[in-house]
Amino acid sequence: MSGNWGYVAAAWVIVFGSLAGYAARTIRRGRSISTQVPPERRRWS
Amino acid sequence: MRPSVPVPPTEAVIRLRGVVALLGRFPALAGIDLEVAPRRIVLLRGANGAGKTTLLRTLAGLIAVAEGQATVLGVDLVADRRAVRHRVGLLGHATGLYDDLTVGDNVRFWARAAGAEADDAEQALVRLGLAGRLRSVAVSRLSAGQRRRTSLACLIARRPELWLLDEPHAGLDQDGRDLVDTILREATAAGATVLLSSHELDRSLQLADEVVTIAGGVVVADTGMSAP
Amino acid sequence: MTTEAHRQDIDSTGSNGTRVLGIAALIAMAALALFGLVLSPADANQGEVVRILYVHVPSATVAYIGCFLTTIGSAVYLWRRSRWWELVAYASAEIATVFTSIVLVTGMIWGRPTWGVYWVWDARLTSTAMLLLLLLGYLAVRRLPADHEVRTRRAAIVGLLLVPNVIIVRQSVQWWRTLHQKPTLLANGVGAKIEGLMLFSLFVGFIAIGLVFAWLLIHRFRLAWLEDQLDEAGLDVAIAERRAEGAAS
Amino acid sequence: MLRDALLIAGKDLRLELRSRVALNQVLPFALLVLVLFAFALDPDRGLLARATPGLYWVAVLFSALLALQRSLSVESADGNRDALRLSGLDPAGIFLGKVLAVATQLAVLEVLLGVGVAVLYTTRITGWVLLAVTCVVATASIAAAGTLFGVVAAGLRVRETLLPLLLLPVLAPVLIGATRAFEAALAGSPSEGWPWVGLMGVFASLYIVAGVFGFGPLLEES
Repeated sequence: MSGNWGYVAAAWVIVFGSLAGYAARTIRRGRSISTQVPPERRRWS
Repeated sequence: MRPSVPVPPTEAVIRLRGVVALLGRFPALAGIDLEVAPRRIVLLRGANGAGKTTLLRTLAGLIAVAEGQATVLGVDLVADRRAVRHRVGLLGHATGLYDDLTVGDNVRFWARAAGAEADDAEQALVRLGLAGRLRSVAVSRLSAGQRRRTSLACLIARRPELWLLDEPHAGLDQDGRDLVDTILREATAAGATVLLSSHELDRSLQLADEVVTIAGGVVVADTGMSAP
Repeated sequence: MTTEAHRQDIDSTGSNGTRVLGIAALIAMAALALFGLVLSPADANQGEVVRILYVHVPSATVAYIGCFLTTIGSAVYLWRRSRWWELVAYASAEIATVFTSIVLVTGMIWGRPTWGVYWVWDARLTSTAMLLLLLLGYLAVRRLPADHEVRTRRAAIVGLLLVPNVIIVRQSVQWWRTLHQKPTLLANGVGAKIEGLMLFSLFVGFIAIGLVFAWLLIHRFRLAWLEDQLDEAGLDVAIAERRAEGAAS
Repeated sequence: MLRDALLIAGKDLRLELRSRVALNQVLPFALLVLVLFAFALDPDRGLLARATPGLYWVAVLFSALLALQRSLSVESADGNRDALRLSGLDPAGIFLGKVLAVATQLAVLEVLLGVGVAVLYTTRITGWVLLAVTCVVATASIAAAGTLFGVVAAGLRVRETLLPLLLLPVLAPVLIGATRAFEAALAGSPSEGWPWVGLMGVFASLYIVAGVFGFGPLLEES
């Protein structure tokens, strides 16, 4: 069964890739939208 | 028409302070101040888009008051706008009728929904001249004027304490418009209060006790706040 | 993946807290890769494919947590009119959708070498697929091209029923499959004996995926909150403009 | 609440009697689906006979979508939603009334579709009690969940596509349960069918409760 590294690699790449992609997208949207919001309405910055 | 006056005569029926109401993100009402004494007929004037329709719908408790204070028939609209709904009668652009039901079915259904008795529906049909052949005609086959009469019949059967009418004369013939005026005078005589908007200026100026002009979602002129 | 959060930039959804959280998540993910792919041994029955489970199982757990948060958030929103909870519900539904997709895809990849097929009509697989559809339904309603109020109210009703639906769907699928065939497929799968380093790798997986989930949730929530604020901020201007229109006439 | 429910149900059924939309369009559609299944699955090889319970409920489900769209489109037309909110009717009563009307129409459809299946697929019908009870709970489930999600989708430009997306995954347990219960009844072993009836009973109760409490907020927005 040692020839199954391909499946393992595929699964891990998909997990790390999709999480990274989603995180990057969230951050990018957060940046672009927070420039439009007046500073006094941004609570945590 | 039976009397319907639980509001003490000195108390204003409508009292609005800085009322803002939104259509989506658009502030159709941008701070309305308005006070209306009982038993009065008030004409709302204003250009298209001034906020007349939104004001009427807000008073009926259909649109939320986003800012400001509003009391209608003693009900605080900010706290509970549902409580006022069954006591007002709103005649809008849309008829609120079921196309596939007959005139009689529609009037009976809306009368019973409002808690009125079968008698009220019958009287309303007679009053609007719908008791004859038209009673068993489906609404989809009516003319615009006949639909208007059917909506008015539904309204009368409810016996509202506050009438909110958006262009009640539109689409009616001479007789129909006279009938509307007569019905409204009778309603105020019985203790109800009326707000209407109309393009029939001559006719409604004669009918109205006071004229309120709105523009840009605020009141710009009011011919009389004093009680009659 | 979280490196962008380190920058001292006030124009973002990041804060000191999330930066620490983000670094911790990155370290945990690196540790997960180390333990899951290098240090832990291959399984006696499954061979190397067991390594998929170190990311698969924790993803399933956080996906379920996301669903619960959606239902709880929707309930509190309907009950107390809390916009904060409505945004929690929305944010966690989107993240739960991401993790449910991950669960399905990694599960299928795991199934191919283990069972010989990508898909079997197993209770777990089928109900997870239905869960994804239910989540997509919620998101479709929440993103309707309609009024803010319309979207949030209607989505909250769908969100409120999310967990009850999942439970009923699971129950029905379970009965359906057990009446037809014995659920033997998973016997040598997840529930089987795991020991030592393998168990520890799975544990690291829970920590790492859990941290990523928390980090994503905070950022997604703030994003949704900013969108809300943007609407509000526009309103003051709109009211002023509308009043000016009245004064001009 | 009950008075309001009966008023609404009476109005909806009267509407159907006058317009005959369900009779003239939904029922022929359901029968058409039965015929299409026969084209797709060769009747001579026994496939059709074995799949009959499932095909029956798929046909019911698709027809129910049409009936629901109709039931909700009459309320969103021309200010009727506003009129309902102004009427003073209890939202819970409105919900129950609409469910009752849809369920009644579906029940009639199920009987006629059952006759269609018996004739077209030459099914021998046994286990009457289980069949009837299954129909009742499954119909209540479909009508309750359908009305609730129908209102979620109502009044929007995307409603025709949104309702199936929301409703069909939710109704999956009902499809499974009703199909298995029918299989058990037709196979002459009704004891296997009753747990499914119980599950659908739970489903129907959940959605009736959710509708009674959730219908108010749904009517309220805007």
